[in-house]
Amino acid sequence: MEFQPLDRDGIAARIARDIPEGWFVNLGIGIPTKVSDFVQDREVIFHAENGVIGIGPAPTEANINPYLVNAGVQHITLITGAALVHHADSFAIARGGHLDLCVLGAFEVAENGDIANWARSDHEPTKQVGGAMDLAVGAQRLWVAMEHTNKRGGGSRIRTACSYPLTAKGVVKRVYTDLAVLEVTPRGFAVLDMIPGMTREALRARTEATLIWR
Amino acid sequence: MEFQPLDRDGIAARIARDIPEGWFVNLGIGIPTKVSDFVQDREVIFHAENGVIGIGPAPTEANINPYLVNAGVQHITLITGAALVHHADSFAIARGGHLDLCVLGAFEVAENGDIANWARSDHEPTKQVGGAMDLAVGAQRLWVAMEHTNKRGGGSRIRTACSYPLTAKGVVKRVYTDLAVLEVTPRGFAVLDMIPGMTREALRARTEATLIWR
Amino acid sequence: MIDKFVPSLADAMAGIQDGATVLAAGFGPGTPATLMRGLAEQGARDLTIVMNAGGRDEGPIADLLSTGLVGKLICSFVRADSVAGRQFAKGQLELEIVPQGTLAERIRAAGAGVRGFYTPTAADTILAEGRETRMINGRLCLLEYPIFGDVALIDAWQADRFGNLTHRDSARNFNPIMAMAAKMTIVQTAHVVELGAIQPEHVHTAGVFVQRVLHVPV
Amino acid sequence: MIDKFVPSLADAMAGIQDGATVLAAGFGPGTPATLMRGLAEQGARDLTIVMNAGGRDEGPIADLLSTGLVGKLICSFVRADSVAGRQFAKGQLELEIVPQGTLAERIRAAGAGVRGFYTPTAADTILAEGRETRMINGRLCLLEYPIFGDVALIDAWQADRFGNLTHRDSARNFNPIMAMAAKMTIVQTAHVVELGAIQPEHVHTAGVFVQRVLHVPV
Repeated sequence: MEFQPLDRDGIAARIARDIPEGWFVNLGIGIPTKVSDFVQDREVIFHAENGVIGIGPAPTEANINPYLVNAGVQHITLITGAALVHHADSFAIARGGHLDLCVLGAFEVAENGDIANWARSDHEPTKQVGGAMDLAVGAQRLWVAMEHTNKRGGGSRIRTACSYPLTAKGVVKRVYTDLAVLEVTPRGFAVLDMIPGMTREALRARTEATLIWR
Repeated sequence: MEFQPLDRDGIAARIARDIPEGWFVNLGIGIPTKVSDFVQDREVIFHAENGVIGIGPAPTEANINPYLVNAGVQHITLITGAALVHHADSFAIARGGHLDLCVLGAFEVAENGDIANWARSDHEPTKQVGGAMDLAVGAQRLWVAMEHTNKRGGGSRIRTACSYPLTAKGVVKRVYTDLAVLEVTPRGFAVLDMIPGMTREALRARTEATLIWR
Repeated sequence: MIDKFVPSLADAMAGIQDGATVLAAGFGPGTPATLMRGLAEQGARDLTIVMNAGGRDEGPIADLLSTGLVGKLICSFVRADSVAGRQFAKGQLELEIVPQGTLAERIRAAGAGVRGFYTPTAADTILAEGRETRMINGRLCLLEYPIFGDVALIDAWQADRFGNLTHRDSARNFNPIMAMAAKMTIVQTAHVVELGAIQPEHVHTAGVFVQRVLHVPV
Repeated sequence: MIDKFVPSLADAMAGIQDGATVLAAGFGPGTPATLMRGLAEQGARDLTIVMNAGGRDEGPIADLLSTGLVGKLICSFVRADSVAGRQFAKGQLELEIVPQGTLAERIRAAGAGVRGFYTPTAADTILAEGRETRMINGRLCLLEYPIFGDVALIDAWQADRFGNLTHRDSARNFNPIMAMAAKMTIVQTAHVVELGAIQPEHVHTAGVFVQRVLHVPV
């Protein structure tokens, strides 16, 4: 049987299915940002590091408010019931354990829950840390959204150990890829779901880390 | 020549003379609270630990707002241009060095600037610390308002060293008593002012610490 | 639909366990008096209460202490002549006295994910005896740890169904920071408002910190 | 009469010394662009700038860096392909990269009198190499110190003559905390309002933190 990897919207939609109403959620840049497009039937409250609690749908061109952006400095709207705070209070939300969920992109995730998402070398000349380390450590649960394998070379990004500099150790709970949904457990990645047509063998072939089925 | 010690209003008025327009000031309970009554010709902004920046005159009975109190839980009014913050932000003002002045009462002040104002024994069964330690350490300058001698026994409260548990070490800049105004210097208390009729000898007789005249 | 309102005081207080640490806000106004009465009625024992002051002979904290449900009080100020002072003198109540600014900062630290901090406040006093200090830029500082609540009891002027709150005038005091610092933040609000009635830039305590809201009209 | 308004950009920037640490707020909106231009014109050299990010090829921080007046940048994020990235690569600019939440907390700590604090953020990353860590309740934490500014450059929507400010929507970001953390806080405000026009409970940055205000109409 053939399988068709999820596109970026597909990954975002798959994540959205698992977010219950009422959660406070921070979405990282990239695939995670798209998650909010797929939960509009439920009240899920999206937080941005720059002090927004309650991000609404993207504005139309005519409705852009230049004073209102998300953590990617994209224009946004607010939902009814939103709140605005300053940067330290906003990171108090992230670092103080008040987010039910953070979804980040990553270069690699390891089976012990380590995440690497900010640099491809210890000696990278400039460092694009942003708020990822705060979010990874602070949220109640961290899910990662990414492609299962590297576009070039096809190497697995689901690792026994990360090869890139870490963002945080032991914090990832789940990984949503274009091929599967994996949960970090003490015995390896437990496969919670696979895309239609995917087989255990095919997934194992594309995964460097230990996979288990429960 | 006879001298007439200042009453509590007199001490408060003497302190008020030395506060320039534009200062942010916290007034402790007791004599200090009265200081604000004597600066109404200048814009001096009074802060209370419970989050009030810009305390106005006491309300008339008819104008009491039950939601608005000072750090002594007395009803207050706000000046035009006041701001309200929460308790941590209010103490950020006190502890972060944003108050030009704090005026506290004390049991004793020592010539090295130590202040004792919260307990009369190391082993006092209950402890009435409140916000004094935060204010004493955090304000740009600490002035003390108190009687020069103990009511009972007449012992001096201006000491070479404090005998009571300290509120903070080395923080007092000036002491305003019913007899004199003293400045803490490396060589002892410098006498800046005395009440009419007071003599150096009479003040020395009522002062346990070193006094100097410059 | 998110709706944090609960119908009764008993519902508001449901599930508080023996041994819980309860943050109780207020500084005169802003005291969640109804919830503190509810805590006494709920009956959880061996509580640790964190509050600015120990009160007098009557009032919310004195009444709660009088039930005998409280084993420890963390606060900045206790009068000898008060329920708290007398319980302490009789060995019925453990006291931890914390300077008021340090108390506020420790509570805020719990809410903000700060695991410890250094402050000059009280560093050279008997409150620092036997504790860890450190010189930082020539200033003696005391190491302080966050105060986490299992429960926070909060007073508000307005609340919407997301749990966004306003606090009136100086009734704000400890309410926003205690709301941040507890696993279960329970609010009594004078007014219930529609979602959107509190402008986003005027929210004092965001709903992200609030679990339950009880309407207690004034 | 207290009046913190200054008549010109030159007056706003007067007295900034060589070697000063300057906190510059903003996260997209909320960037004090006029004051940052004024800083370049004022000409103080060997500046340390503290700002969320290093910018791109154009814009307030890129333009300021291009003057060569900045020796060090403390921020959470620098692109290799930017003025900041290229200056760093050429050894013309020192960089200190701080996780964004830690950056905000270190600035707030400076304003609040916190002399150091422990955070789990970055504790087990290469940013912690060679630095002091500590286990607290089983969690590895990194010791962080406050970031004090000699000067803060702040953007506001409204200001009154006491220096009370509001910030519009997400233009709030770093503005209130940077205003707290500097000896000299300089504000550019879109609107000047009468004292009392900002209700006490709606002030976002209190005048106690503000020294100078310049009206820069939008």
